[in-house]
Order: sequence, then structure tokens, then C-alpha cells
Amino acid sequence: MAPLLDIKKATKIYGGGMLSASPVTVALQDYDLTIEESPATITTIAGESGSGKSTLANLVLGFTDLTSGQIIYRGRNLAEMTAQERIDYRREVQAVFQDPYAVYNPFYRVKHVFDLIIRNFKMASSKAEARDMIEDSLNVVGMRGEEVLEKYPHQLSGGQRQRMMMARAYMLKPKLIVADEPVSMVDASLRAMILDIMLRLRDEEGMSFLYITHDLSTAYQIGDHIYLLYQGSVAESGETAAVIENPKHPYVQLLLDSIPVPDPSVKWGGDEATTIDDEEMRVSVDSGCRFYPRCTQRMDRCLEATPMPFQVGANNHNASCFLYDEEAKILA
Amino acid sequence: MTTATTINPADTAMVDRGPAEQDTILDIRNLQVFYSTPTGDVRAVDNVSFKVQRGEIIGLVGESGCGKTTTAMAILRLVQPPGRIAGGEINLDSVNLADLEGDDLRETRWTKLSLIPQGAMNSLNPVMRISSQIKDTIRTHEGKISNRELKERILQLLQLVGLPSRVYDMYPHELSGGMKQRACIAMAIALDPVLVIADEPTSALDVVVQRVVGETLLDVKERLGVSMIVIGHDMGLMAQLVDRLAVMYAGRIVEFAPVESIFNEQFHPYTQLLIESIPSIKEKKPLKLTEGLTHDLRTDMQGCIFQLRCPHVMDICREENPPMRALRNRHETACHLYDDDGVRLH
Amino acid sequence: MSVATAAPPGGSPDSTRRGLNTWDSPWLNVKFLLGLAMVAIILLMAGAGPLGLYDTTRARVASAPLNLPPVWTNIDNPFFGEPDPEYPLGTDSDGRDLMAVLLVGAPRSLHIGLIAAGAGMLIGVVLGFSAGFIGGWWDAFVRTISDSIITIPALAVLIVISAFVKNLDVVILALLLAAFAWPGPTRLLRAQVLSMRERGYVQMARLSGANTFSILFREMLPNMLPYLAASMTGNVSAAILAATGLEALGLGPTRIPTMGMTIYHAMYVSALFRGMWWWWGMPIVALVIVFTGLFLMTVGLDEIANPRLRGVREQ
Amino acid sequence: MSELTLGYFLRRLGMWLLTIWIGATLIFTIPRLAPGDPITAMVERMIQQAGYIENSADLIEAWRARFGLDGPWHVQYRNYLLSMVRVDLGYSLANFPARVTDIIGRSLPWTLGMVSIATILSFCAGNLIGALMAWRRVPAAIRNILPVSLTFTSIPFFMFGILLISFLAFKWKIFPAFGNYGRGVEPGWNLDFILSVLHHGLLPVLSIVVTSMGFWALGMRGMMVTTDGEDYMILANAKGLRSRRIFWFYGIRNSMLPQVTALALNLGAVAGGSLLVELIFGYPGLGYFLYQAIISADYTVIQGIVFMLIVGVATAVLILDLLYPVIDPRITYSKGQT
Repeated sequence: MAPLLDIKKATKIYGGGMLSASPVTVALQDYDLTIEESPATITTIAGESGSGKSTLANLVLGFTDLTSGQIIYRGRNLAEMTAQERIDYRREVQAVFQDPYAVYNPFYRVKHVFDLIIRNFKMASSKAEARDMIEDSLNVVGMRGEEVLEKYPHQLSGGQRQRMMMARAYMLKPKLIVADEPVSMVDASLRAMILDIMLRLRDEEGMSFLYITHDLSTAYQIGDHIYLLYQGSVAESGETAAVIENPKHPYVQLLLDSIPVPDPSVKWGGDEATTIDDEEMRVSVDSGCRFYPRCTQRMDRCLEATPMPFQVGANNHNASCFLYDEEAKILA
Repeated sequence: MTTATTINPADTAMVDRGPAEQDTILDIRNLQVFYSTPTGDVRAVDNVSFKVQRGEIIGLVGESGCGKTTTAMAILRLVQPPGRIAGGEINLDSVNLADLEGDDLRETRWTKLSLIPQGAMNSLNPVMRISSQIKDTIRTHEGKISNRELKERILQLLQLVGLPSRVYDMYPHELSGGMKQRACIAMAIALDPVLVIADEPTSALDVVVQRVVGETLLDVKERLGVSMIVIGHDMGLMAQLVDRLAVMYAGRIVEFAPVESIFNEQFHPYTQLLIESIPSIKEKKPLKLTEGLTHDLRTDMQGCIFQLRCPHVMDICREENPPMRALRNRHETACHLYDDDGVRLH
Repeated sequence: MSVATAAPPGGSPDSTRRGLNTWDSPWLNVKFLLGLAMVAIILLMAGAGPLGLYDTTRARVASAPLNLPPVWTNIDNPFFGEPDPEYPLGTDSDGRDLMAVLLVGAPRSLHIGLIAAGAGMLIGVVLGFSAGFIGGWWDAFVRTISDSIITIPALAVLIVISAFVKNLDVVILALLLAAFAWPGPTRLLRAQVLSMRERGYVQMARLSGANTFSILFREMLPNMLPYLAASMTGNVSAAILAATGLEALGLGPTRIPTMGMTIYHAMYVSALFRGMWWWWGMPIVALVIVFTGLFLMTVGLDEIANPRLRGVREQ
Repeated sequence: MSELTLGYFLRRLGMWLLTIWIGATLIFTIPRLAPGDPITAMVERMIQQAGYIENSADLIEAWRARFGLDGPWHVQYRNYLLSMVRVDLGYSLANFPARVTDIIGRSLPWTLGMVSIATILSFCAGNLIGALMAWRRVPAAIRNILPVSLTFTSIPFFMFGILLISFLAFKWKIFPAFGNYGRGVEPGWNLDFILSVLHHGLLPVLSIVVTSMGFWALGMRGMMVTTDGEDYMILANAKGLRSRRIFWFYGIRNSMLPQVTALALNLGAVAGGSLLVELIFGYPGLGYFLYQAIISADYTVIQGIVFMLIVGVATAVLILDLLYPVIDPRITYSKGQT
């Protein structure tokens, strides 16, 4: 059976057009990802700002087109879908975004988000049926009531807004939900609630998630697989626990070392020298490993060729770093 | 992966803080900040009192809307209408800021207390060079200074926060987020203030850059001996940065203690909740579910501010507002759940 | 583990007074409504003739005694006739009843503006929407052309046109004005579409299977209404200004009385010198009402679109 | 960075050429779309005046050739564009030996002076008033008085001109009703002349300034309110800067940027409006001669004046565009949109 989502050699390049004065930016390069249909999983795409993780979300959601490569959903290439297939795809691949306020049209009551999907996807044959469906999905996220639907977005709290987005996504019973930083703008108390809904939808409803985040700790708590992006390329990937407990790529090690430990007696670890000028680090090299300028363990060969993913552990734990060339075999 | 445990100079500083105990820089007493709305005053900050000693970093944490930023703005006297300081004293170096007006207030700003703003992205004037924005401050408060001396001083400041000297001639949009934030730090210490308020200094930054900025803050504090109030919601970051931590809920401080003490033992149920909900990269643990801020800040609630969410709520909590009490050495909590020795009553 | 269900009781004060909300609408802006009323009055004046309230045929030449001052005046000048209640606003030197001229001409000047601005807005909606949404070379093309046309002095070109095209009628004039009225709305709409295209709710609508048409008109357009309306009123003003300017040069439609043409007639026979202030004064008063009305609407709409201008500092 | 700046410059220069080309094409096309042609109209009027002219048909043909109105359209168009590039605008139809460039040369300085002074004054005054209206630190008493200065905003400037003339010139005779300087005053760098020019120019300038100020004031007010909410304004306050410095260097400095863009976009309208003002005040600038040319159906002069006006405005816009990166350091970095 074809996997649910299969991304092959996805590359996205911005800018550099004829009339464009902006420089060429490679947002994503030769990116591969496979999500199986069952069991449902939460796949984390993590990285800093500018790593290409949001580009990936936009690509999967069809907001922007690939420069090269393919995104294949259940055997159908996204770029070649017919109109009807695209509508089906829309229904089955949904999203939850970072800012739970901006996703509501301020002109309409919050009910509008449900009306839209009911109308466009012809989900209900009667008003009563529609109401029941909305009621049902609101219950799943722990909300109740006609009253809340009649409000305007600014009258709801941030947590309510985000939960209602979860309810909307749930109502469509999608196969895949792209969750683009869904908890980075909510308080700690609500964060757990949103993450819990994600876990329940995965386990009880069989929905898979593409969890896009910069926060490795929440990824560690709920994620199954993880891909760590650095400037458009995968630095390290594998099972979340394996990667975070035993990182191999120097970049991932740096990331994890930099997370402040909630314990005053354990100060920031690692070598302070790794924290070189953060802005110099943004400048990537043209050829070779993109992490070269920041890497503490860089070698000459890192400049000559782009490192392939090397297997560094069980269950497809790969790191794109020449440090593992001798001890691991090159993947095909 | 290695996580080296180094002794931070701040820790040793805490040991001999005894004699410095008297050296209070900032003394806030019963501060109240209200926002007037058509349906009544919102008590954004209600009866907040705390002291900051010379050379220490105080952390102020809580969820959004708890009043932590409003407290900082009140200290800076930057509360915008419809908000107002409704009562209390803000004694900085024995001057009550709440009473200052006009030029007295203007001259106190930045010479005695400065701000590292929340959104460094938008806090720098986009059409002025970094150097001009720092010059602005120095010239305003110190009068005429020769250009050469000024330049030397600014270059020193940039160096102090780890910025290359080319930043001198750059515009804000040419800098990355972390650089802007460090430029703001350089600006904040330009006049050698006694107190720096840092409002979520790292919230919009990537984790590696966050660490760079955090270490810059610690470094600056070490070198200048300046006191700081750091506002944030990231408990991990607080653990790394601050000496003492104040936990705010619904406009009040509910727990205030040295940071080791508070991470070691939390008295207030809200603080317990905050600490438990920190996502960890060390161990997988079940998600701790809780509600957000639940009560209406418009009413002067009778009893404890946390009673609607508290898992241990008692009858007395609905009637009496618990006072701040020291339950351990310098560890203060406002909760009815404990006796004076910090022993849980039920 | 429990999921909280209660909404924060204090979160939304508005919910308790939803009844009040209808009266709380930003569109109930005093300046906007006052301006709207002024414009409406001028528009309603057009009904006076057809409804038989006033004999507007006296707007024609030689349908009234010459040089009568308004009724309320008392001018001691043998050259002028005695004020006559039959002609409340007086008459001019060609025998037109100025009241009739006003009733016919003022709404017509407004019509010209409305047609021109409306047509310009329509072009703007089509070009701005398509440029913002399609993007690419079409966007670059539309942007370049509108940026370029907007700097061409429209009035100068219109003067050339009307100098060569004799017998302009009202509709042709309005359409000519529209030819220069579209770059403004086009720019505005393009910018709005570009900024809204990346908004969360537009992306949500796309994910909800909404098609391009419904995204443009159901999701984006309602949020642009205040901007569009402000741009529209501004354009109506500009079109009337250009039209009356042409007319005052004697270059407008000549067969129908308009406000600008009345001024032209007055100037032509030096009414200014002869002290016949009511001749040129009446059309000016009428136009000032129109312009002030439109101006107030624009200011009001500005405040509707940008709540911070209302003086109430939120948050 | 220098590449970006060069790119920016070239784009702007391209806009300048495009605008002039579109304008020139409009002027070329419009008269040819109209029924009848100017030469015939001219000759017919001469016939009316002189009673009879021999071989009028030959005359028309000869004149057509002389004024480049013969031959197929595309040839005419090419010749026309070439002559525009050479700034050779031909001869006046009505006053034949006079060259169009001479007429424009005589009138352009007056228009340029009057319009630029009026525009700069109205732009500065309007923006200042608008900024003060939005500045909370201005005493409420002053802030409430400021809108009064916008009373005349809704009156068309040429009507305001009529009012000014009727009261200040005819009724009270404080100012001259028309002309650019008094009779009998020797033009040159002498005090009498300068005073006379100022005396004559004041009313036209005033009628433009007073009626257009409000437009800038309103725009500025909106921008200033937005700017006042920016984080850098809060920080400027926290820094203890003097209120005046924050107002000018943080508030106005940032709010000005969109206003300058708006100025560039509105220059065309301003220039068009000034034509009418000149006419009403009998001010011998481009507008005045344009009107004379229209009355005498002086086709080439009309064409020439409007072309010069378009070039003038486009050039002013170009200058503003090129100045823009100086006042906004971010501009050459962004994608070149204004």
C-alpha cells in the first residue's frame, strides 16, 4: 500500500525572478519524508527560524509549489491532481496554525469556520445535522455551546480559539493534520491541553500529524519521528526519543545543549565558544555542509561535498555528517 | 551529550549576600495598576510589593495577562492610558518614582533604570543607525560630549555585549534578531543604571541565540553589578538567569523565593503547576492539564486569587486573602495551606 | 486528566450585552453619518423637479426676469431688479432662475462624480484583485502602469480632450474622468490583497475548500469595505473637482446646467465685478456642501478602518 | 548593496520614461480621435475673420505638412516621438513664428516657482498640523484648535481662489487680482520687483496651500497615531529623551515616509490643479497660456504645454523616488515596492 504522504527530493527556491530584486534563497533542498497511513503517527519537523520548516508546511498544504521534486499523497502526485482529487486532498489534509487569532476572519462570527467546511465539502444535508456535527466536534476538544459559536473571534480567549481550530480539523476527519507551531503562542497551561488533543486524535481517531515546531521538548513529549532541519536540509532524523536522548549531528547537539534546563544547579552546558556570533552563522556556504561555519568539529572535506545521511543508530536514525562516514555505511 | 555543571559566579555571590541584605535598590510597596474599561476597572496589578537588592536578578513569571509586563511598565512609569497607577510606591534609590513628573521623571529614566524591551525587532528606530540611537541617550542625559569620546564609549559598549564594531554604522534592519537584542542591551547599560528591566528579552529568538543573549545578560550583570528584573514565562530560562523568582498570578505575587529554593520546593499550588508543566527533554512524562486564568480581574475578589483553579481550596480561601509569609529562609508564599513553618495543614 | 470546559467568566464582557452591540457598530460614526446626510440631501434635490415641487424648467435661459437678487436681500442698485419671492435665490443675467439651476445642477455634479468614481472603482477592483491574486508578470504590469498613470496630471489631459472633443455629454465626461480614477483604487486593492493573501483566515478558507472567487469576495472584500468606501468618497470628490474645474473653464458639457458651468457663466460676464455674488455664490455653496459631506465621510471612514484614530486607546 | 541601489535607480528611471511615453502618446492620440482637425478649424476661423482666403484647401495642405500632420499615423507618431526626444515642440499655430519652446520658456519659471512653493508649504504645514493633532503630549487646547485650520480643505482650490479675489482683491483691494508682478516694475534682482512678485504670488499660493493642507494633515494624523503605538516610541520614552526629540526624530521621521510616497503620487493632481489657479488669478504660467491656446485652438502649444507638464511632474516624482532611499534606509533592500 502506498504511504499516506511521500515527499521525494523536495526543493523549494525563492526569489531570483526576472523582475525580482531579492536574492535567491534555498528554503528546502532535496528533502525526503515518508509517513505511513497506519498506525497514525506524529512526525516532528524541527529547526530554527529559516530552517525551511514553515516552507514544508506550505508545500504540503498546497499554498506554494515545489521548485523540483514530488509530494505524493496516497499514490497521487500533488502537482498532477485533478480538481476533484484536490478537493478530496483538501478534506483529508488539514492544518492548525500558530496564531489562533489570525485564522479567524474578523468580519464573521466564529461559526464561520464551521460553515465554510460544511458548505464547501457538503458535509451535512440539514441544518440540524450540521449543528450536531459541530456540537460533537466541540465536545472532543472540551468545549460546549451554541453561545460560543455566535461570538466574534476577539471575544474568545487564545485557548478557546486554538481548541476550536482543533475541533474544526477534527470535524473533517482528515488523515493528516499539519500542526504549524500550534503551541508556541499559548500559555503553559494551555499548551498541555492542545498537545493532549493531538495525542487523543492520533490514538483514538487515527489521524497523523506533521508537527512543525522549534521546541524540542514538546516534540520529545509527543512525537514519534523527528526530522531536524538546518537551512533547508535534514541534519538528523530518526525516532524522537533516540535522536533527542542521543544526538549525533553537531548542530543537534548544539540545539539541545542550548535549551535552558529548568534546574538552577545545572547551568547551560557545552562550550561557551560554540555560541559564536549568531548572525555570522546564518551565512551558509555555497557548497558542502551548510553547518560548516558554525561547526566546532568541521573538517576540510565538509567544504568539498554535501554530507549524505549516514546511519548512526537503530530504526533509521540518520545524521548528515561526515563524522559518521567511517563507522556507518552510506545509505543508498 | 554533555551538560557540564559549572559553578556560576552568581551562586557564590548569593552566599555572601548577607551583609548586602540592607542594600535595597528598588522597594515596591502595594503597587496597583488599573485599566479602566466601560464595565469597570481591571485590576491588572493589585497590591504588589517586593524588593530588589543591589546586583541581583529578579525573575517575574506567570501566564499572559497575569500583570508581569504591566508591573514592569509601571516601574518605568510607562503605563499607557486607559491604564493608570492607582496606588503604591515605587522607591528606586530612595526616590518614589510614582511621584515624579515632567523633567524629573525624564531625567531619572535611563540614568537610574533602563529597559531591554520585549520586541527588539520593533524597538529600535528603523531610520536611525545603531550608534545614533545610543548617542541620543547619552547626549540627552550627559550634555555635550566630544564625538570621539562618544564613539569610543559606544564601541566599548558594543564590545561589552559581544557585537562587532561594524554594528556602529548599521541600521536595525541589517541586524539579526539576536544582534538587535544585544544592541538593546548595550543601549540599556550605556548610562550605567542601577536597575535594568528586561521584558521577555529572549522570547522571539531561536534557542541557540536565546542562550547567547541570556549569557550576555549574565555577563553584563557580573561586570557592572547592575540589578535586573527579568520578565518571562520560560521557567527553564529563569532557572538559568535569575537569583530570586517571583511568581505572579492574576495581578498578584503568590510566591517569591531564591531560585534554588523555589525549584526545590514549591508551596503555592500555582507554582507547583507551573513547574510541573515544564516540558522536559530528559524524561517523558504525562501531560499536566490545567485551565488558564479563570477569574474576572474586574472584581476585587474576596479571598484567595487562585481559589477557582486551586485543587486544594479550603473554606478560608474563599473568605480571606492569604498574606505573603516567609515559610523558609527568604521563601515567601501567599497560601493558607501552610503554617508558619511551611508545614502543610491538610 | 480532565479537559476544562468552562469559558473564562471574565473573558468577554461583550457577551453579556450583546443587545448593545448593534448600536456599538463602528459604522455609527458621527462624522460619517453627517457627511452621508449632506450628500444625500444634494442627491434628493434631483427629485424636486420631477415631483413637481419646483418648476425646474426655469433653469433654461430666458425663462425668468434678469438680474434679480435673492429674496432676503435689500440691494440698492438700479441695475438689479426687485427681489421676487417667485425666484427665491435670484436670477442671473441670462434669465435663469438660480433655484432651478441649483436643483438641477447640484445633483448632476454629484452624479458625474459618482459615475466616474464608481467606474474607476470597478476597474480598480478587477485590476487590483487580479494583480494581487495572480501575481507574477501581470502584477508587475498592473503595478507599473497604475504607478505611471497616477502621476500624469489628469486635469491637463482632460483639458486637452475637452478642447478637442466638442459637445461632451455628462456620461462621456464621467467616463473620461474614470479613465484617470482607477489607479488609486487599483493600488489600494492590490496592496490589501497582497497583505491579506498571507493571512491566517485566507489560508483557512483555502483549506476549507473555498475557491478563489469566494476567497476574494467573501473573505477579503468585507474586511476591505472601510478602505474601499474611503477611497470611493475620495475619488468622488476628486472627480467632481475635475469636472467642475473643466466646466468652470467652459470646457464641460454645455447643454445642461451644472455647478461648474454656472460659475463659468458668472465669470464670463464678470459677475464678480458687478457685485452679483449670488450668481457665483450659490453654486459654490452647493459644491461646498457636497465636498464637505464627502470629506466628512472620508474622515469618518478613516476612523472606521483605523480604530486608533477614534481617540479611544484600546488594550 | 550598490547593485541593489543601481537596480533601484534603473527601475525608477524606467518608470520616468514610461510615464512620459504614456503621456506623450495620450496627447498624440486624443486630438486625432476627435472629429475634425485643428488646421481646418484654424483656417475656418481665419476665413471667418478675414471674410475670404484664397486657395484655402492648398493652405490647409501646406500647413498640415509644416506641422507634421500629413502622412499615415504611424509615421506621424514616429516623427512626433522623435521631435519630443529632441525637445523640438514646433511652432505655435496661432502666433506662427513663435516657437512653442519659447512660450513655455517664458511661462514655465512662474509655474514652477508658484507651484513648488505652494506644494512645499502645504506639505510642510499640513504634515506638522496632522502630527500635532495626533501627538498626545500637545496640550488639549491646542489640539482642539488645530482642526479649525482644516476648515477649507473641502472647498475646491479654484473656488477658494474666487473667494480670495472677490474679497481681498476686489472688495478690500489688499492684493492685486491678476498678473505676476506690477506694471512699471523693472524685472531683475531688485527689492521692488521681488516684493511685487511676492505680492502678486501670495493669493494663488495661499489658495493652494489652504485648501490642500488638510489632505496632508489627515494622512499624517493617521500615520502618527500608528507610529505612536510602535515599540520604538515606547523605548524612546523609556530612554528619557526630550519630548521634542521624540516628536521629530522618532515620530515625524517615521511617519513621513508614507507621506512622501503620497506626495509623489499626488504631484500630478497638484500640477493639474495649479493650471486652474493660474487661470483664475491671471497668473502667466503654463496654465494661463494653455487656456489662451485652447481659446485660439493653438494645437501645438496645447500639446507642448501638456507634454512639458507631464515631463515636469514625472521628473519631480523621479527626484522624490531617488531621495526616498536617503530618508528610508530600508528601501533598497526590499523588493522595490513603494
